[in-house]
Amino acid sequence: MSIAIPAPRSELVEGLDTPLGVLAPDGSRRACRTLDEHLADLDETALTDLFVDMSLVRRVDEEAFALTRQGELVLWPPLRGQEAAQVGAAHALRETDFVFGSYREHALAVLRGVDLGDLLRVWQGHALSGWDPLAHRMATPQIIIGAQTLHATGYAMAVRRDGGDDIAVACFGDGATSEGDVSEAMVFASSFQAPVVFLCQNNQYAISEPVRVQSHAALALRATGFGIPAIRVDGNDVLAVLAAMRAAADRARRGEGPTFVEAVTYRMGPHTTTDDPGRYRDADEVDAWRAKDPIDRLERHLASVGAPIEHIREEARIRCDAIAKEMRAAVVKGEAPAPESLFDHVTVTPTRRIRRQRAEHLAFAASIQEER
Amino acid sequence: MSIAIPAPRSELVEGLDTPLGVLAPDGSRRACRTLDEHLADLDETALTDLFVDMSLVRRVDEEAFALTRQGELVLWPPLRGQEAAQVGAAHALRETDFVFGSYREHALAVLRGVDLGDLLRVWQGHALSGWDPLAHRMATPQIIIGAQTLHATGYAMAVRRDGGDDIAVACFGDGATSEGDVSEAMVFASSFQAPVVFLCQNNQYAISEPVRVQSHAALALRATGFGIPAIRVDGNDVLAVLAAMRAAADRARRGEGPTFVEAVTYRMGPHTTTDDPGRYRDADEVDAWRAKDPIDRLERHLASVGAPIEHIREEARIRCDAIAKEMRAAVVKGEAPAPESLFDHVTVTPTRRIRRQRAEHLAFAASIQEER
Amino acid sequence: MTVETLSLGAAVGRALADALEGDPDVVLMGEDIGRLGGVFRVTDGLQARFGAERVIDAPLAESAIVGTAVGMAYRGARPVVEIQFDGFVFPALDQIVTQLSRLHYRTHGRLRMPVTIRVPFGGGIGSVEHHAESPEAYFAHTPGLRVVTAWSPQEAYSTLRAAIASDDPVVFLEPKARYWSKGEVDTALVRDLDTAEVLVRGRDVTLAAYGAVVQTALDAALAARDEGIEIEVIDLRSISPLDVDTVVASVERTGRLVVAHEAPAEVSVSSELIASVVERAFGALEATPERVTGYDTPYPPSALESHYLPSLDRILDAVDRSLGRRSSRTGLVLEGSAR
Amino acid sequence: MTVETLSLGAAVGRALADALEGDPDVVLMGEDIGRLGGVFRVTDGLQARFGAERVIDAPLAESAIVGTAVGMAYRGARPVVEIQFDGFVFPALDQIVTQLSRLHYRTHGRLRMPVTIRVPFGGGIGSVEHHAESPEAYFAHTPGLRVVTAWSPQEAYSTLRAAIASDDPVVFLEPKARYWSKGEVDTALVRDLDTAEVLVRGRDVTLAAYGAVVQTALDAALAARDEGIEIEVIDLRSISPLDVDTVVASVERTGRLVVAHEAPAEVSVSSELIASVVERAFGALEATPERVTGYDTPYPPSALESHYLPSLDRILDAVDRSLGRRSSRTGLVLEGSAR
Ligand SMILES: Cc1ncc(C[n+]2csc(CCOP(=O)(O)OP(=O)(O)O)c2C)c(N)n1
Ligand SMILES: Cc1ncc(C[n+]2csc(CCOP(=O)(O)OP(=O)(O)O)c2C)c(N)n1
Ligand SMILES: [Mg+2]
Ligand SMILES: [Mg+2]
Repeated sequence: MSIAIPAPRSELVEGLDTPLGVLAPDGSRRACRTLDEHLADLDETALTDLFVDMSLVRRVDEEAFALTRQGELVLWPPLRGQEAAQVGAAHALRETDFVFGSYREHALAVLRGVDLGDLLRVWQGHALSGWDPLAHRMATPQIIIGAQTLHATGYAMAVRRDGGDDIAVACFGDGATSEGDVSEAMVFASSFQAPVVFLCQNNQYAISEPVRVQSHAALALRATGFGIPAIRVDGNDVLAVLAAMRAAADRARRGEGPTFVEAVTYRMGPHTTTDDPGRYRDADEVDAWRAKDPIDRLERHLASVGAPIEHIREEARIRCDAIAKEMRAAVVKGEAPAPESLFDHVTVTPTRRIRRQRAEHLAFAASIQEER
Repeated sequence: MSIAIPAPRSELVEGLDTPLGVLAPDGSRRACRTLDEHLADLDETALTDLFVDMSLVRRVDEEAFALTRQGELVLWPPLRGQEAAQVGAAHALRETDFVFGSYREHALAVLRGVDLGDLLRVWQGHALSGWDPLAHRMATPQIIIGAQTLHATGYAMAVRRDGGDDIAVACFGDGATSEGDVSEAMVFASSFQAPVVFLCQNNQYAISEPVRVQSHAALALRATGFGIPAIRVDGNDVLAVLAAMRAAADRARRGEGPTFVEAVTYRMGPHTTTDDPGRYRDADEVDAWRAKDPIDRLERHLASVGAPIEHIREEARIRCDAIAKEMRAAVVKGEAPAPESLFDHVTVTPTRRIRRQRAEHLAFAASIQEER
Repeated sequence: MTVETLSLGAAVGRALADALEGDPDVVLMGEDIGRLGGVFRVTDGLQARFGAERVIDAPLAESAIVGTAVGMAYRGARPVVEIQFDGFVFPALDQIVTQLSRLHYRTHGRLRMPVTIRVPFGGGIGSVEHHAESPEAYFAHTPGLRVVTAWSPQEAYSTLRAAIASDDPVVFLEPKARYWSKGEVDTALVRDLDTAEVLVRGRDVTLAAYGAVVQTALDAALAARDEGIEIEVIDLRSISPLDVDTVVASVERTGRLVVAHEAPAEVSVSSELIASVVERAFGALEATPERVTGYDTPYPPSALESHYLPSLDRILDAVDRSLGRRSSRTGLVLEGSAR
Repeated sequence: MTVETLSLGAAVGRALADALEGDPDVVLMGEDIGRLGGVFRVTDGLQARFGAERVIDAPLAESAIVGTAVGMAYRGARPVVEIQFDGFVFPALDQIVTQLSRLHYRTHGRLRMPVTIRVPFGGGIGSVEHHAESPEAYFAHTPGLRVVTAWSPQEAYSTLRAAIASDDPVVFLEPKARYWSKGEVDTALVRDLDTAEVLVRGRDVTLAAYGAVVQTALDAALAARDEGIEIEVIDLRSISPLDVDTVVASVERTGRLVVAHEAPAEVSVSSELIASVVERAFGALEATPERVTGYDTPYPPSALESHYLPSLDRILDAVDRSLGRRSSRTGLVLEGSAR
């Protein structure tokens, strides 16, 4: 004898059963009532831009990976496979919007104009952050999982108080959804109807843990329990991500509050350059996702609509080579910070205690130098 | 131009629009497909027991309130209005189930056989907890909002490992649903399909904050986003709570995992004896809820089915008077703890540091005593 | 200049009102601070006066209260958040330690975090578990945070104004046992966030305290005077950074140091103060420095709090030990230094 | 008796395996500890051997990891949970401070919380932010917790076994910089949780350290010997409670104390040790006690960590100061005590 407590229904979230998308892996374009209206303005130039940007950030990622192998960087969390999710998001935002990401949002950083030296400084071990978050309206890498979702929500609360129509975007992974902070961010965002978009890149893994460890239900469903509408899209379809993020940003700008966007994608590489994914996942799985590559599919689509694909590819290649060169140069140019900088910016005005430690350490370091 | 991101649908949770119930405020019994099958065994004796138990715990609450006004207790968080929610829950459980409550679960404590002196010791300021949690299978009062939901979940995870069919119950309020811990508890409960029931007594307020500060959506909906089925019942209808808790407990025992039960009720009194609810809510609202009193309605129902209501009332009165007397006696008997007990049980084997502090303090206290 | 007689709680409220009035970027957020005016009525009337957009009743989630304040600061706000009681600050510790305290350092000075966290702290009010604690050591150990206290209405007003005006994150600990005690408040009096103050001059022993214990220290000085002992009382005010200079200067005069606070002794502010004074003025110390603190146990049931807290008698006993007089703790009459 | 040569990381893994083998109530839980074997491979193979019910890959939520371990302990389990890195322990602080550490006290001894929290800690491995911290002061200030460390494979094995066997909650800090260093491990060697150990005898200066710094301290003793200075090296092992007796006994012989650790100095374990030694052996100290610690800044970018960490040179410099020899920090030749 039991009561039938109903299970969550799929009507709640668009794309719950099958993530919404408009580009098939073979590049063919299909219609999607929900997404299409946000893609009406996309001409060949716009599509080309998306292709070039995805190619560029892939090259940035590859080059950084290589630089790590060469010992130039201490660590790198690769984004390979997630180019569409991040490039689609970047293209949906205004310059004045503020992005709060994790440590894997390199594409967003590059597209928001972050200098490559500044991007890499952290991963060289030379700095705790590389760029000016206020100048680029993008927070620097966040390593504490989920912490940035509260910052994005607070920022959006402050936007509301200002009466602005900027929005905040919180980027986080599938694993992050388990952290209390992410749930609390949804509570506050919902309660204050804050103009924030929660962009969850579900790349199927939190280091070694498959997403089912975090949740049996689809992650997009999580948001609806907080009263936040959600949409689930194919994260390897740059147009789907772009459309969903535009829709979510529009809602936020109109004062309709937060939206949760789940971009279903896959982390093709290791978690970071020190990880060994062979220990926890099969080559088959990786191969299956390789067939859904976000860049290949846009390339096929461009070809299918008659765009000058050879030319576009060539243009992308030239820019990729240039950016790779720029990265290597930046890394070589990147200097280790001066020892005294260790004591800078602990507080806005240094305390006597820090001033004393600084003086003592510098005297000590100088004497050691002398001895040698 | 916008996409229609669908709002949460009411089909997701039974009782989302109107909480499920079987007893109207006027005591009339109505049918409810979902709940009725869990109430089939309820005869007049069982109904009488529920009535007497609710009357008893109300009297315990009243008496404790009075004892606080008389300066015998330092504080009391009254449960008035929530008798059905707690008594209904208590009657749905086995003795071997483990209850993890907040600070307001006095009814559950009394019905699980906690001695009245042990119940009151904490509120006299004599102890940090009054009873043996293992003996009564009920954790002692938890003041950190939401913390106990993780303990309940962990307990249930351990039950699964044992292969037992016990369950754990986590009791918490509407306000608690905002704490990260409660969300994390749902993540773990869902992920490990732990036999835990989340009983949320939505008494409309977290101190002064109405429930809409915590959530625009119904609280029961929260659980579904974690993949946990939820049911929303009239928390002033003891039969509805009993049925929902039985259903949830059955699911858990059968290995079907966690369930969330929202009991929609009202805190008739102040948050605690130091609170002044007049500052944040209207008398009208309180009056409206008084008309939905959980005890009155069961009394009317008993009368309507021809139970010897005068006799039952008299029996309840006698037991209530007895329990009130017992409480007063217990409070008078309750002794302040000995100073040396301050140093007991910091660790299982006292450290040298604590032994030294204890010896020094006792020497000091003795010398002060002497001087006076 | 306005001078008024206010309770300490009212002085806090007044500081908040004046800050809200003086700077549109100041925003208050906390549980029950709106209509209820806070559980201590400190924010009474502020929501009615400044609106629910600037005096925000937050959902019940401390990590989010601090975390969203961080986000607001990214956009130029100057949030002042309330944690309802000392014991409820721990869910916010991650946001305080890993985010708020180090975003200025992490961003190499590009971001500032002018966030004030108000925490009523300390015991002695006969309350239940988690309502009487002194968590300052957790904050003082955290680089990048300023941690300040106040013992009088004047200090509460002036120090809170300084905290809110500071571009660094500040944890402002309010001694709840003294919320109802009154004193004159001059709203023109300006305080900084890193100096201690000698409240009473004395040549025999230096007694350093902060928060509610300062009053007990003053009482001790008065009581000792009857016995011909001069205690120099220092209100540390700033817990981090500690104003070691002021304490060292005093110890160089008195040769003796007693430190008192309510928090447990182990790895505490008194540990640090003693270590720092020893490092800087080892030669000046004529006797073993003494601590009078909460014991290294959790905060006990309120029936025992008078035993737990640094009482007048325990402080006087420590002063006696420091002076080599009869100690009730050891029963011995000690000569010279207490070695 | 089995004696084997193991790396420190492998010794930890071996202790976990033996504990799982020996007691069915032992359960492991943590992020990525299953198939991956943990980010340091410390739990490699344990899930395959003991099953996913006893070696549990937890969702990514530290508060829940500790909080559900508390719940498991209510039902008689003996959970050993892993926090992946030092910097990620703060989301769990509330459950550690307000629940785990005080449930025994809160229930007046009726509940026991035999939970071990393993935390790889410390720097020097060239990693990014939050991966090189030393959060022990937060735990040591918390009554009811035991906090222990290890510096060698033997200590790691024996101390972890003792931690898991303890009926008190224990924070076990693993010096990640030494995970790969090897040594002999005698699995029969039993350790308690509250004694320090004198590793090297010496009559000139007492040098107390713990975790990875112990190796640096041993190196310092070796280097100093060439100059005719005898350093007595103490591995504190237990951070809370500190074994002050052992340190005091040593200082009574040497008259001098240097304390070294990686954590910032402010309100730290070295503050406490110095304060405690001063309280107990003021008369025995012939020179100002010295600290060699991380500076009071957040952990810097790894390019600067060699400046931040207590290096061999900094320790030797402190030893010199303590002995009144030339100090590179002050440039002075100090005579006698360093007053
Ligand atoms: C609070 C916290 N806990 C643990 C970690 C260690 N950690 C770093 S990344 C990671 C997995 C994150 O997974 P996900 O959120 O899916 O993001 P992804 O790496 O896949 O982009 C973990 C557990 C951390 N950085 N912070
Ligand atoms: C972590 C934490 N934050 C704040 C408080 C202060 N506080 C005590 S009860 C309460 C409201 C709780 O509301 P709810 O969960 O609805 O339970 P109710 O009191 O209505 O039963 C608050 C904010 C606390 N005890 N713990
Ligand atoms: Mg992921
Ligand atoms: Mg409530």
